[in-house]
Amino acid sequence: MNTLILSALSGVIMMFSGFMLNTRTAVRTLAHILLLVVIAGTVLELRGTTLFNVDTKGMMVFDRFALLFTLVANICTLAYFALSSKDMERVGNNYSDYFALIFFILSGIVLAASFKSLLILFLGIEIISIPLYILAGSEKLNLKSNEASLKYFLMGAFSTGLMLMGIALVYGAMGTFDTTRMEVVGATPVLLTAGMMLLLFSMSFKASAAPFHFWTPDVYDGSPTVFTSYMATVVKAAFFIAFMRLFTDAFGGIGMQWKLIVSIIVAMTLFIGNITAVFQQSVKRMLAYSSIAQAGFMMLAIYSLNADAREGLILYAAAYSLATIGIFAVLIKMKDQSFEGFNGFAKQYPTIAATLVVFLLSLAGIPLTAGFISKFYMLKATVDGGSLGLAIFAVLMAAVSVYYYFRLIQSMYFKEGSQVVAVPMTAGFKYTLVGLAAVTVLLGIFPELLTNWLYF
Amino acid sequence: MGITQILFWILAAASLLSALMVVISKSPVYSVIWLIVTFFTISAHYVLLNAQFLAVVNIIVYAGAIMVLFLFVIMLMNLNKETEPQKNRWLKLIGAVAGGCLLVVMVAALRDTDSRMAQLGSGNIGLIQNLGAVLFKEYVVPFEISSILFLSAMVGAVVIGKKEDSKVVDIAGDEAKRRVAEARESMGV
Amino acid sequence: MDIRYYIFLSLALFVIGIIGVLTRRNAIIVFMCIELMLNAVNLLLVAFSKMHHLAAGAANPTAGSEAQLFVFFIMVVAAAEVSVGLAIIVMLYRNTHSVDINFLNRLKH
Amino acid sequence: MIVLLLLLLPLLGGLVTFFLKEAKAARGWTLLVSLATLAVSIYALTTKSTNALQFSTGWMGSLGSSFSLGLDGMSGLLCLLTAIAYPLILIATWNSEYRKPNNFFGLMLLTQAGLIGVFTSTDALLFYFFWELALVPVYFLCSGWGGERRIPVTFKFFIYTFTGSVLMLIGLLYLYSQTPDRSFALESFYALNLSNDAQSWVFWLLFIAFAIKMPMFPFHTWQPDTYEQSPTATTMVLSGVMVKMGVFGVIRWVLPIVPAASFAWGDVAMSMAVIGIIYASVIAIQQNDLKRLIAYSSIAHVGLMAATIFAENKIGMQGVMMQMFNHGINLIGLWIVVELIERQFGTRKLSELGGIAQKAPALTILLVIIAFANISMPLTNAFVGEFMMFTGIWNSGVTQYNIVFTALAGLSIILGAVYTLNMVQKIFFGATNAITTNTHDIRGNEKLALGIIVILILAFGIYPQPLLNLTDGFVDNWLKEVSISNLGVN
Amino acid sequence: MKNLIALIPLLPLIGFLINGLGRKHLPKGVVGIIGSGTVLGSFIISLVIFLQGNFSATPIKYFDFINVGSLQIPFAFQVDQLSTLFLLIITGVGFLIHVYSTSYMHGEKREHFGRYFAYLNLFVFSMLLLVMGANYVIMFIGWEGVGLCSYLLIGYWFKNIDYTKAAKKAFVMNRIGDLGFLLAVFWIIAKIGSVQYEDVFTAASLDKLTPSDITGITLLLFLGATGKSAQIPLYTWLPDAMAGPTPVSALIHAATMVTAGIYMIARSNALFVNAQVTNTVIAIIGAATALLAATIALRQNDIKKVLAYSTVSQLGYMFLALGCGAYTAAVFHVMTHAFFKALLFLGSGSVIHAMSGQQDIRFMGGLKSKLKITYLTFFIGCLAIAGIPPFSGFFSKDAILLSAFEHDKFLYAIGLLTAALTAFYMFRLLFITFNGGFRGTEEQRHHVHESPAAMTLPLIVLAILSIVGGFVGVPEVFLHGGERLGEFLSPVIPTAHHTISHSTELMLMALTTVIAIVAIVIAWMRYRNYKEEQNGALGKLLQNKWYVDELYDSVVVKPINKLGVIANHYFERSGIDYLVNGVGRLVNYGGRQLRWMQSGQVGSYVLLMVISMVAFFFLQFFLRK
Repeated sequence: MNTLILSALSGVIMMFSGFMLNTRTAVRTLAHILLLVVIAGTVLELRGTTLFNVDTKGMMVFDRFALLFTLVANICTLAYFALSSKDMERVGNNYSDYFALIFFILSGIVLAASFKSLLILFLGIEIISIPLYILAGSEKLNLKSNEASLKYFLMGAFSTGLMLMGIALVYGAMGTFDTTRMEVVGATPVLLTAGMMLLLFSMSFKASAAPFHFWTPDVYDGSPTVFTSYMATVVKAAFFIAFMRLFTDAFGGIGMQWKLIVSIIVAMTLFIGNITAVFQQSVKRMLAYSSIAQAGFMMLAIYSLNADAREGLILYAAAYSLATIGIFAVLIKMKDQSFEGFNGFAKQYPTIAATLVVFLLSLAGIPLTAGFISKFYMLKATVDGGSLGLAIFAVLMAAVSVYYYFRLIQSMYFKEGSQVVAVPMTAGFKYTLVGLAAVTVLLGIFPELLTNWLYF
Repeated sequence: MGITQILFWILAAASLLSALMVVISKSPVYSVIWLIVTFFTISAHYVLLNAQFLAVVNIIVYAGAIMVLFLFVIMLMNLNKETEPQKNRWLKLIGAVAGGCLLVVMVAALRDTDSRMAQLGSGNIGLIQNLGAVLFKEYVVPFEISSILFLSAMVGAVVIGKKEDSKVVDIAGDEAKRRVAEARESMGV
Repeated sequence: MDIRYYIFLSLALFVIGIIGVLTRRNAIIVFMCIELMLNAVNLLLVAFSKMHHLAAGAANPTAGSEAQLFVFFIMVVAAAEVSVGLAIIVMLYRNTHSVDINFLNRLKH
Repeated sequence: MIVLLLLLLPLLGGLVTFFLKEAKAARGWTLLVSLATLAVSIYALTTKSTNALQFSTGWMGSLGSSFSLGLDGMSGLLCLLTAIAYPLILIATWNSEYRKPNNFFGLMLLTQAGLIGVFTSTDALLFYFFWELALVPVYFLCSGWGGERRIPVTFKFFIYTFTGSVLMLIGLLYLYSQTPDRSFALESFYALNLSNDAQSWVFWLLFIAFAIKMPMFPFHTWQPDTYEQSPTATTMVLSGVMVKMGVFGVIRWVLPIVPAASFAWGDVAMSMAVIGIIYASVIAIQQNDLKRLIAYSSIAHVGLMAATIFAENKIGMQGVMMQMFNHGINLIGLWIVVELIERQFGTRKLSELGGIAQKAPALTILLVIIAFANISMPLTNAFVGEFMMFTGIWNSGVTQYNIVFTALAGLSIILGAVYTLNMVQKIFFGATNAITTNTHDIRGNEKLALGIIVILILAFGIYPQPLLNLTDGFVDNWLKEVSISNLGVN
Repeated sequence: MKNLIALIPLLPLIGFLINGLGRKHLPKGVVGIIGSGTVLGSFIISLVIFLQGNFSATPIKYFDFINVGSLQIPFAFQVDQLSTLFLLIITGVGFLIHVYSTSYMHGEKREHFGRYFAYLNLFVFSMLLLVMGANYVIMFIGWEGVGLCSYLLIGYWFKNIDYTKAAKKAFVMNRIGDLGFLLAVFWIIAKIGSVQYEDVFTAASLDKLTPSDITGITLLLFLGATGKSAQIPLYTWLPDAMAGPTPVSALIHAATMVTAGIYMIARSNALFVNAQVTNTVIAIIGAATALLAATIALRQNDIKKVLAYSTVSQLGYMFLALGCGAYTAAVFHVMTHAFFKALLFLGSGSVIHAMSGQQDIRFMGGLKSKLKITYLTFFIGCLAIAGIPPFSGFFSKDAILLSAFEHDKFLYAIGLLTAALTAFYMFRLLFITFNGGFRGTEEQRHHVHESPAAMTLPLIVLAILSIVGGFVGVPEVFLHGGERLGEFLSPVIPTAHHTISHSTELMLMALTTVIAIVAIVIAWMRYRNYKEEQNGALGKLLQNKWYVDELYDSVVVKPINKLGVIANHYFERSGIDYLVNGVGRLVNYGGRQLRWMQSGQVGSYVLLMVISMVAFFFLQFFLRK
């Protein structure tokens, strides 16, 4: 609750800061301070101190899972701010509004992580989505951005329609929106099954799982890269957390009804994401497809729905977000955002290149990085669930993913580039990246630093 | 079959027909009008179900505010003529068939639902006073939360709608302008 | 009234909306079709609300009202969505003088 | 604790190396670290205290894993090989110039840490970690400092190996999910009693990973290219030590865990190995590139080891142990020569060389000895191993095709002679040509490295018993784990 | 005693090390003294053992070579009568050839001179290991060791690429045989669990082995012998091996190494006695080889090639004897052959030395007067090999023919024919070389001179041995209580009892002698004054060695190469690697093809979504039940 209210308030404050503050630096500083306050609030709540006493009438539950994910999302946002907030200046004039929207998204994330009622889920997802539509189109004079925005909006609204129909059908079957009160006795009502499936489709859409992923590459590609970075990481992770919470709470009991379909979705997502990413020439688009591929892995958590999956999903969210934010932050600075643009990068920026390698290794799932350990959790959960075949398919696809992640490493390290390939980067930027890389490795070696928070 | 049943069938037919017309109408303006008709029939369904509050809100908000906004935009863009280029006929057909299949499959699936009754005409939960009580007792949190939604929509409208300040010219903006010009050229607009 | 008729009616409206999305090229009309889908959901929710109200009987006089409130929230959200959506469409129109979604293919592959 | 020290020395040493910008300092430091590692490993083999050879501490406890290292006969032998290999490689390549030497040597040491970790870890997850840790630095080494086609070739190598290792990960995970105590510990895996079907699954999942690493026919095509394109120092590590990871993996992580499947699929695996032996030998005869020739020869040799493992008897296994060590030493020797030749003449094509013996007698003599060791001439180290392996296959009680396998594998004795002597002849004999006319003989450091190798070759060829004693206990225990009477009712 | 025995092989090894490491620094004289001296030392020790009669039937163990579980292979020596006999031959003849070499190789550069002696010493060491080993593994060590030395010495002049090719050929063909040997050893281990001679032979007599085991093992061992001892089908390397220096040919490719196969079979007589099939095979192959090589030798013009084929032929004789169960006769012939063939080779070396490297007898002639000692000794050698009594060859050959007669009349006939051919081609060689007019260049004519004492002395010693060597095995028919050799060897090789009456035996001897003399007379008539020969069809066939090399080339070598090319090019590159890369390409291709879905059109995206929804609903509600 702390986070929800604080971030909403921060959003409001940022809305008005545009009038009050003259310089962008001040705006940025304010945003950082507010985010730190939000994080402090989250930590406080995680330690058991609630600043606001609000009775949600059982519509929300702030358990450790929700709070921990909120914290992860906040910290990833902090990393994002630290690395990329300066680059938002280049998008358009409404600098402070962008921050406001991101704070609103954060409060949506809190809702998505802690809902207990389908209503809150709906509101949360909308609160996340609507600012995203705007952010996608924030580069108003860029047709790609316009297009991304409209595509995202139309398809997002369409999937909202699907979700609402699903909610309606579920309500028709169960007579309640409370996800924890959906025990089925006897045969599963068809209404519930149909509603569950529609919810599955719309959540798959939000999480960009195939065959509902089509918007992802276009929107990620068209949006201003700074916002793609956020969209593809924290937001996507939040959708997954919501996805997981929904299926654990509401449909955990009728697993037989959806396991098959989810496994098909997992397989398709992994396949399409990885295979299509191989052919991309632009790093940004490659990352878009890679985010689909990673979504396939995260879907494994939905498929398994056990303790490992919960821990793993949190870890995955952290690992994936940190690494992708890091890569995007560098990508924004690049003059040419294709693979060739990175040629010779390591020579000019050895430290940053090294951190990028850590991130890429993490995404590819090489041990000693957080990416590996989170994939490991997913696979463990899947194998424990008895789906050896799915796990094998997943790792084979992970092997394919090495192909495109390592292409970037090759470009940076083993190919010659002629001129300066990127705009200057500050020392602070560099050290932040190093810090992120360090966290990635640290989580890779001691994942319990994070996962233990779920239990104590 | 009572009067309510008869009314239901009539309204159902009307709403389906008007909904179809929304899709079929060539002119966007007609589509809007037909959509408003659809909303009215749905409001009538609400009345039939004794959900008076929603019936009113539906007319005020949807038919009144939202649809007028649509109409306004269409007029603004001067799209009232049948300017819409026709989509590939086959694609249209495939789209219609796919939608039809979805309907068939879902109806076939949901046919097995228990035959339960919905209360028509009576029951007072749909009255403003009862709904209001529930809203402000039980649903105050989501109510407040929806304010965030509106705030963000508001900010969004500002961000999107405000004209780009030409005084602040940065590299990215120039670049964007150049790209727009290119894009227009390439699209033949 | 048998609830199944409501279900079928809503589904029909819903699918008509979907078909509209599939077949139309004008972004505004596509958007309107989505609104139609939402209204189909609203109708269904209200019907379900009355069904559950009937089922709960006197034991719970407010049973079913949550669905009607949900419809209320859907309308709220729809309104917000419309404001943003129309803003986006207008922005696009300003840049390209078209609202044809088939022009939206600079981003592909 | 010794075993931890063994691992930490190269690991920390390697990390430090990255910060030594001075070429000489990096090189010297690396040599120092590797010599220290050698000293520790020798101490570890001579110490009597079994406590010092085990180390375990909590790590990822919630995943059922722990940081457990252990040194038994086999891992001791392989660690010794690794530890010997590094100083030799460094001495032999002392004069090679590398771009960014600190990175090069740092990665080399990290590879060593990975190798030692693989050999010593007794926890599956830890094993997997080190397995990859040994792979990733090699990727950078080969891509960064390799030959012309290094990028695609190394890439293929990496993806190939990575695919194998992720399959292995699934196998390990499955085993883990079957353990009653939810543990990745090796003992828990050994205690498993899986159904035959499950064993078959696990067998192939694990075996393919190791077969790729060895590499074994038909998973070998990455290897000649990679050897050809890698910088020679890395190739030495790759072929001398790293292929042993595959053999090691099969011995430690496949047969004792899934004995029934290993028994059932043993014939298939042995056939693959034997086909590979002949196939690789026949292809080796055709090679004109020195590196590729040695690469194929290595495939043949490793194939023999793989075949012998599935024979599951003591003499064969002891032969495998011997050969794992000796093959490493011999191959490093061969690669050193290749490096010398390439550096001096700028070519590795056999057709462009010739007549070197006239100008470089010392090099010739040392290479001829190593070459004959490579074709297992008696009184060189390889003979003992190969002899025992052949005996082991013939005496195998688990396959009914033992005689056929021995006879076919035995063809490598002939074919090996053909390609090795071809190589010797084309490099050293005949008249000099334009390229080789200004040959100079080897320098001190190279002579030292090759001399050490030759001494090792002869010493262990004449008196192999110390090595055999080292692994004797391990082999006995191992046989108990894999023996068919141990299978129980499935 | 134990240490003394160890010294026998160690001395040459020490010589090898000193000469090998110090080849650049030691003067040639010192190298020669060390090289010959160490072998002499070994010879003296062997002689001491022989004279003391201090034979050990039990192995003398030095250390564990391989000791794994139940299999124990000690590094042990066994110096019994058979070994001692071979020791004497090896070290004795070896010493003489070392001495000869000091002079013959004197023109070499210092380091190559040292290298040569190092190789020779290493060879002697390996050969000694071979005969002294107390088990098959030690024998195999020596077995491969002599192969290695043979390789090194054939390719001694490594600048000549053809020589190194010949060396390679020798080694590879030996290896084919070695594989047979090894397989036999594995078989023995599998059945008996030991490779110690005593265990194996005891087990053989105790019927631990089934007949098929014995047949298999002995056949494989024989395969090993065909490689080392140049029998059909693996004989072609030996003539090519003449690329090495002539003393090497004398030592390795005539006197010692090539007899290793005979030694091995004689040593394993306990196994072979019970293997009838194998014995038949051995006898037939031996006889065939003897005849084939003899026919080829008829038309060779290279002095060393003639001798090489003669060696192959004589080895065939020995195998004929082995096949007939006459182990003593075979060993006897090994000994006499070592004397006279070493003599002949060294004699030819002397001729070549005199002719400044000329080896073709067509360009010699009339050397009789200029090379008196050489001529005389060479003549004695020819008489010995032709089997003219009382030269040594007569007795040993006769023993073989006798047992062949006993065994099978047809084989005897072949043996007899071969004996005639042998006498013919040897004297053809002698007459062409030493009689008639000089056909060399003027320069050579001036240069021709008798060799120095270091070369002629060994010739003389060997000539004497060739004359008297036969008396150790004078048959009983001449000397009551004869067959001393058989008696001497009887602890190792059970004495065979002849069933043939003395009168028949004498008849056969007479027949052999007469035939040989007739052949010599024909040779005298034809080649007394040599002129260029016209080759008929048969002559061409013989000159080209029955085209066996070409046959092997097209039947074995080329197909293997072709197989390699196919495997390398088609299977490896276009097959496996193509498949592997194909997976990558498939992924790439898939990536390109899958892009059609990403058309950029919202309509088609939604359409695909709707279609998948329909599919999922259908699957959920109607397919899975």
